Amino acid sequence: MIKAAVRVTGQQEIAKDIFELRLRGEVVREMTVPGQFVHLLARGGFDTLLRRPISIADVDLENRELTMIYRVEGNGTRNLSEKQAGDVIDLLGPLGNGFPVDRPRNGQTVLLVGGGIGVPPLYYLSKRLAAKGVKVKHVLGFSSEAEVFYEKEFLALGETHVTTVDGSYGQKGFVTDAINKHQIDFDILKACGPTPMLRALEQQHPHEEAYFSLEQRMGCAVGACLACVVHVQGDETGAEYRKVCKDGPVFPIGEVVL
Amino acid sequence: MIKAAVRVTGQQEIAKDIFELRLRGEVVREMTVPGQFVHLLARGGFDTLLRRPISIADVDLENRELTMIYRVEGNGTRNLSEKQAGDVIDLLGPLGNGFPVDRPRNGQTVLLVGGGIGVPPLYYLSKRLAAKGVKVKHVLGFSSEAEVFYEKEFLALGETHVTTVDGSYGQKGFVTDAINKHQIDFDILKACGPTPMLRALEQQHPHEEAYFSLEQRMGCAVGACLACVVHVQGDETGAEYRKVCKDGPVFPIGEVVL
Amino acid sequence: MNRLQVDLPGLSMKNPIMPASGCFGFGQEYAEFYDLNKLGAIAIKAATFEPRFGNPTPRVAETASGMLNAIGLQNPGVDQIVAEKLPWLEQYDVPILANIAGSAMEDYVETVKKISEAPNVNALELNISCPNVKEGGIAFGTKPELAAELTKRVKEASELPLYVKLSPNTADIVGIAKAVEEAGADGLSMINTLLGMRIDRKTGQPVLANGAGGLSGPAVKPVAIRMIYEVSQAVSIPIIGMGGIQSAEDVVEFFMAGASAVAVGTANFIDPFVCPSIIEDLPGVLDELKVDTISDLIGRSWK
Amino acid sequence: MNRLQVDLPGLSMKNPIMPASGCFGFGQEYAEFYDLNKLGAIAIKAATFEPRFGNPTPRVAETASGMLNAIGLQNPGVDQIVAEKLPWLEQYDVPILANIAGSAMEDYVETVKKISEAPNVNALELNISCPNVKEGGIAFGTKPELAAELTKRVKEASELPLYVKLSPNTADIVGIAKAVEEAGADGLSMINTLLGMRIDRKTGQPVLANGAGGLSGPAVKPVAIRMIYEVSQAVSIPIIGMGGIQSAEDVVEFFMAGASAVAVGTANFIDPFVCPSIIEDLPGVLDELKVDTISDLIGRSWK
Ligand SMILES: Cc1cc2nc3c(=O)[nH]c(=O)nc-3n(C[C@H](O)[C@H](O)[C@H](O)COP(=O)(O)OP(=O)(O)OC[C@H]3O[C@@H](n4cnc5c(N)ncnc54)[C@H](O)[C@@H]3O)c2cc1C
Ligand SMILES: Cc1cc2nc3c(=O)[nH]c(=O)nc-3n(C[C@H](O)[C@H](O)[C@H](O)COP(=O)(O)OP(=O)(O)OC[C@H]3O[C@@H](n4cnc5c(N)ncnc54)[C@H](O)[C@@H]3O)c2cc1C
Ligand SMILES: Cc1cc2nc3c(=O)[nH]c(=O)nc-3n(C[C@H](O)[C@H](O)[C@H](O)COP(=O)(O)O)c2cc1C
Ligand SMILES: Cc1cc2nc3c(=O)[nH]c(=O)nc-3n(C[C@H](O)[C@H](O)[C@H](O)COP(=O)(O)O)c2cc1C
Ligand code: FES
Ligand code: FES
Repeated sequence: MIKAAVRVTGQQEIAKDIFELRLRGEVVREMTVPGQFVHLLARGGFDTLLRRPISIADVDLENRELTMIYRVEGNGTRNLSEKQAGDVIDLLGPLGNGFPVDRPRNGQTVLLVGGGIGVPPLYYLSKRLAAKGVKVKHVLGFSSEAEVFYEKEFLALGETHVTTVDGSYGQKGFVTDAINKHQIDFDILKACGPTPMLRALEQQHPHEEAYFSLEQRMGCAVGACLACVVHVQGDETGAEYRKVCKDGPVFPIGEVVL
Repeated sequence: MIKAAVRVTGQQEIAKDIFELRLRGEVVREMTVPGQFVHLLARGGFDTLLRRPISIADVDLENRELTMIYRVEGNGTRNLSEKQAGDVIDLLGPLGNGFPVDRPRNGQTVLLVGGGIGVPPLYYLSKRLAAKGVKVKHVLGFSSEAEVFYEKEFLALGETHVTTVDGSYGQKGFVTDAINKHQIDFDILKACGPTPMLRALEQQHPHEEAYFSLEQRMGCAVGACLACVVHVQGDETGAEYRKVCKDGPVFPIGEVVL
Repeated sequence: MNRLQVDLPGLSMKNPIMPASGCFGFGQEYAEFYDLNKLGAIAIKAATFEPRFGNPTPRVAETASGMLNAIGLQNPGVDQIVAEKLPWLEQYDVPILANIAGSAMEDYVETVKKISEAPNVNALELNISCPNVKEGGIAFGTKPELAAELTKRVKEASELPLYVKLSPNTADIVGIAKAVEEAGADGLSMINTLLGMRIDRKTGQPVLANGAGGLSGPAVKPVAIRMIYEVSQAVSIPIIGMGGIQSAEDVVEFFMAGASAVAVGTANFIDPFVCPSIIEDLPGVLDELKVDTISDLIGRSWK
Repeated sequence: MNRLQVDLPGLSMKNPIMPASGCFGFGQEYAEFYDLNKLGAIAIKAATFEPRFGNPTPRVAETASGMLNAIGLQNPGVDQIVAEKLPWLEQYDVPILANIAGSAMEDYVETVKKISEAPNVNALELNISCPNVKEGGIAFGTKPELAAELTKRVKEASELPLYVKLSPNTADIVGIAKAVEEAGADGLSMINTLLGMRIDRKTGQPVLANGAGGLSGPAVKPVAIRMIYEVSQAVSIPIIGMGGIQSAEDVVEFFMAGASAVAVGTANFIDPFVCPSIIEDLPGVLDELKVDTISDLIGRSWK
């Protein structure tokens, strides 16, 4: 957990309002666990006070280069989208507990399911798993054709299905529809995306080994402010909790209430 | 009175914390009256909400280029000092009533007295007067040697005396000391600087034709908010006022309470 | 159908945007920038019975996303406002909301009587919340009984619809709002400025000559939204919302919180064209939300 | 001589900087960034008698130069705090200010009794101003009589010096301050958060699940400064100042307004190193002002 200044090495819009931002700095050497995130100061022309959490989408350890993929939502991401090569960004990270990469044994198949801006962290994860010889499959959900990104990159790593809510590209519907339709086999499920998507996956695959990456509005992102808590499954007191920023963002299925 | 975007053409630090900033835009064509000012959005890395008033220090009508000279004080001027050629600044102006340039008749001598960041508007004024064939003399007061600027430029237009409060450059003391010491003769006095300086001048030259440019914290700078008012001399009700932004910043001696 | 039309007591507005009292003088200065007929209404600078010079300068200071002011109700007095300022405004076809201030009840009542004679004043805005006058003023805004009595007396003195402008410097904004509604107010304006102060490190003294001043601008927007959200659910008179509005998006948030029209103050100093810009942007923002008329949004956050 | 030393009841601080309650947990997280021994003191997260989960999420939202939070006093309850959190802090040589919250007087008193048993709690901070709990809480902070009675009962229950943390959501902060001083408070903490709200245009609903939340950060600094300026002139107990502090310059302004120590809240989320950075910068700022010790600045704006 480090606070560091990193330098923008490149940025491009890869889909409608979706930007790929590359950053370089020594701190990138620490970013070895897929599913972790950084908390960054997205200052610029539009007012922001707090940091913004963004997942690590890819890491080039040798060149100390980090890739993030984000959607322009409000002031912070608008500021980010205006950064150019050479600009410096203040970043805290890597933060949180990512996906276990040592879990899959040889021969096991891992299904990676991503929705919208939940897709990015799965790319680094998939690359790492593929590099270990694990068989990876992907189901990626977007709202429409204009927002689809990284299909080719995922295809290069394994079987990839794209769904869009409006049917303008790939299969129409949700990621769960695609899993059902193609009867996709897997040993371990790893997913990141909007909570309704994760809930649907949990319901559909209650008995599989699965890991879900959650999103919550954050304050500190280091575990101090309790902005980002979730309830614990089976906790009768109602007072138990996990912090998405520190205990997560990735949790094994059944640990927390989605 | 126009709101316009102007482009930075150059910037340099010409004395300690004193910057000369050049800006280009069509709006500069309107800036024909020395002593007027612009109200600009000095946005950047340091938070600002309101605009900042800065005097017009020089104008190149042909090239539509405006020069401002300012001292770095707080967030707004710090932001300004980070602007580079090509950057765009949002500006309102020209604003206010400047120095009368048609006043001096041929053969008359005008003494221009400036203190600190009150010096800049006198440069454009002096240039305009000199161009008309008016004899100009200058007394410029600074706090110390490091802050002295534009001595050469003023010298090129007429007799110039520099004073510093600590005596590190030119004559030690205040501008009024220099006027006394050198027994400087003039027909019309025009001054800009801190209020105590203007008060001293008023006291020393109560019967001369004189014009003083005032400074006040401003909100709107267009006459609507009444942030910048001054009392009127001889007003017994105490309710009369002038707005520095709209009625001034230049007032004839005796009109307002300094 | 005009999607932006809103109708409030005395104020038939072609759009919900008015400049806020004290931030627009009596209109003359901004008329040099654009045609005032574009505005939904105009809230004029506070009128007091006697002319007032107000507080010593400095009167304004900047804060994080906000500004402090301690103008101190400077104005030429109601007589001159009726004789000179209001007649000038007659050339425009825009409803006028006349802001009234005072220190004693008598002041308010006499000022209201005089200003109600002007043919182009459409409604009154009772400033019971100005933090910048030592005598009274804000006291009316923090004591429900006082606020109610003043409202009653002003209602007796004029037939014009009356908006009471509430102070945010109180623990119980709903209590005050209900008290003035009961006393006959036709509408509410909220919020006036929060009391604040800046200190100049170099001098060790407050930046404002008056010491404290009123905080306005984007910094106070969450306080305004919260109060409008609470008050709009507790009263049945309309609310003119204000506090930090800078954009059409902000206007929509104020409507969703419970406002039926809005006023724009500090933002005029930053962009003199802010009011017409917001008016121009509003239809596009309504489109994005798939909403026909802006009044459909009133109170959406709690309805 | 240590230029930064300040001595307040129960809190002998090597510098005037403490993290504010609720913005630093119980210290563990920030201990990964720096040695907590650098701090002047630590205000720990509010303790209640029973464990509390707090409010549903989202619990935070950003505003112009500020943030809203509605954590809802989530904490593991006083027993676990005494059993686990406080012992962990014993490794540091830093005074601990234990923040106490509750809904009924009984709660407060029982919690205070328990927490006072911990060997490393040096003083209590009575949170009578949390805007984020439905039952009571803030009511204590807006009614002088209630605040005074609670103060009295807590003083009876513990020998530790007591700081009462005041709510800014009141018309008469001086009245509350004097009431609790008279009731035996040894110091004041101010300000807690202002009540605010943000609305999400897309959903039309408040961003926070709780609806309203507490506003903190630079946006509220002028309100804090004004209140400290007024209260410090009216009471003779010391004030721990807070509200939007981000830099050593801000700290100086709080001292000039009348604070004798300060707490830093929201700024920790922006820069986890903000407290040690401020501590490091302070001597330089004192040099610029030609001031020997920081306590020379207390109340300079009105002295
Ligand atoms: C662990 C984690 C990883 C994330 N990874 C990515 C990613 O790789 N790519 C990507 O595009 N987005 C990601 N997000 C979401 C991203 O943080 C938000 O889209 C972003 O903060 C919005 O900021 P803004 O200033 O553009 O929007 P605004 O609406 O202006 O933000 C206002 C405030 O709300 C918070 N906020 C708004 N939306 C969200 C949200 N969905 N989640 C959390 N906080 C929010 C902001 O952080 C800020 O504090 C991630 C979120 C989390 C919690
Ligand atoms: C008509 C006029 C002409 C001016 N011309 C020049 C010039 O040519 N060169 C120059 O260096 N300065 C000039 N000034 C002063 C200049 O406006 C201030 O130095 C500047 O606004 C400080 O802004 P800041 O953000 O750096 O300081 P901050 O202290 O951060 O400013 C905070 C607020 O206070 C106001 N403020 C602070 N100091 C002053 C001041 N001395 N006068 C007015 N407002 C102030 C700012 O405008 C802002 O609203 C002029 C002022 C006026 C009124
Ligand atoms: C310079 C200034 C002067 C003001 N004068 C008045 C006034 O005379 N009467 C009044 O009711 N409100 C006055 N106000 C308050 C505004 O009308 C408005 O309620 C407040 O500023 C919040 O809106 P804003 O954030 O858009 O500025 C004044 C505000 C400012 C900034
Ligand atoms: C996320 C968060 C949680 C807080 N929790 C508490 C708390 O438990 N007890 C308390 O007295 N104050 C609490 N506060 C208020 C702070 O201690 C402080 O009074 C306030 O935030 C103003 O300071 P700041 O602007 O530096 O944040 C909390 C503030 C924040 C932002
Ligand atoms: S964001 Fe602060 S605890 Fe998770
Ligand atoms: S600055 Fe607004 S009237 Fe002069």
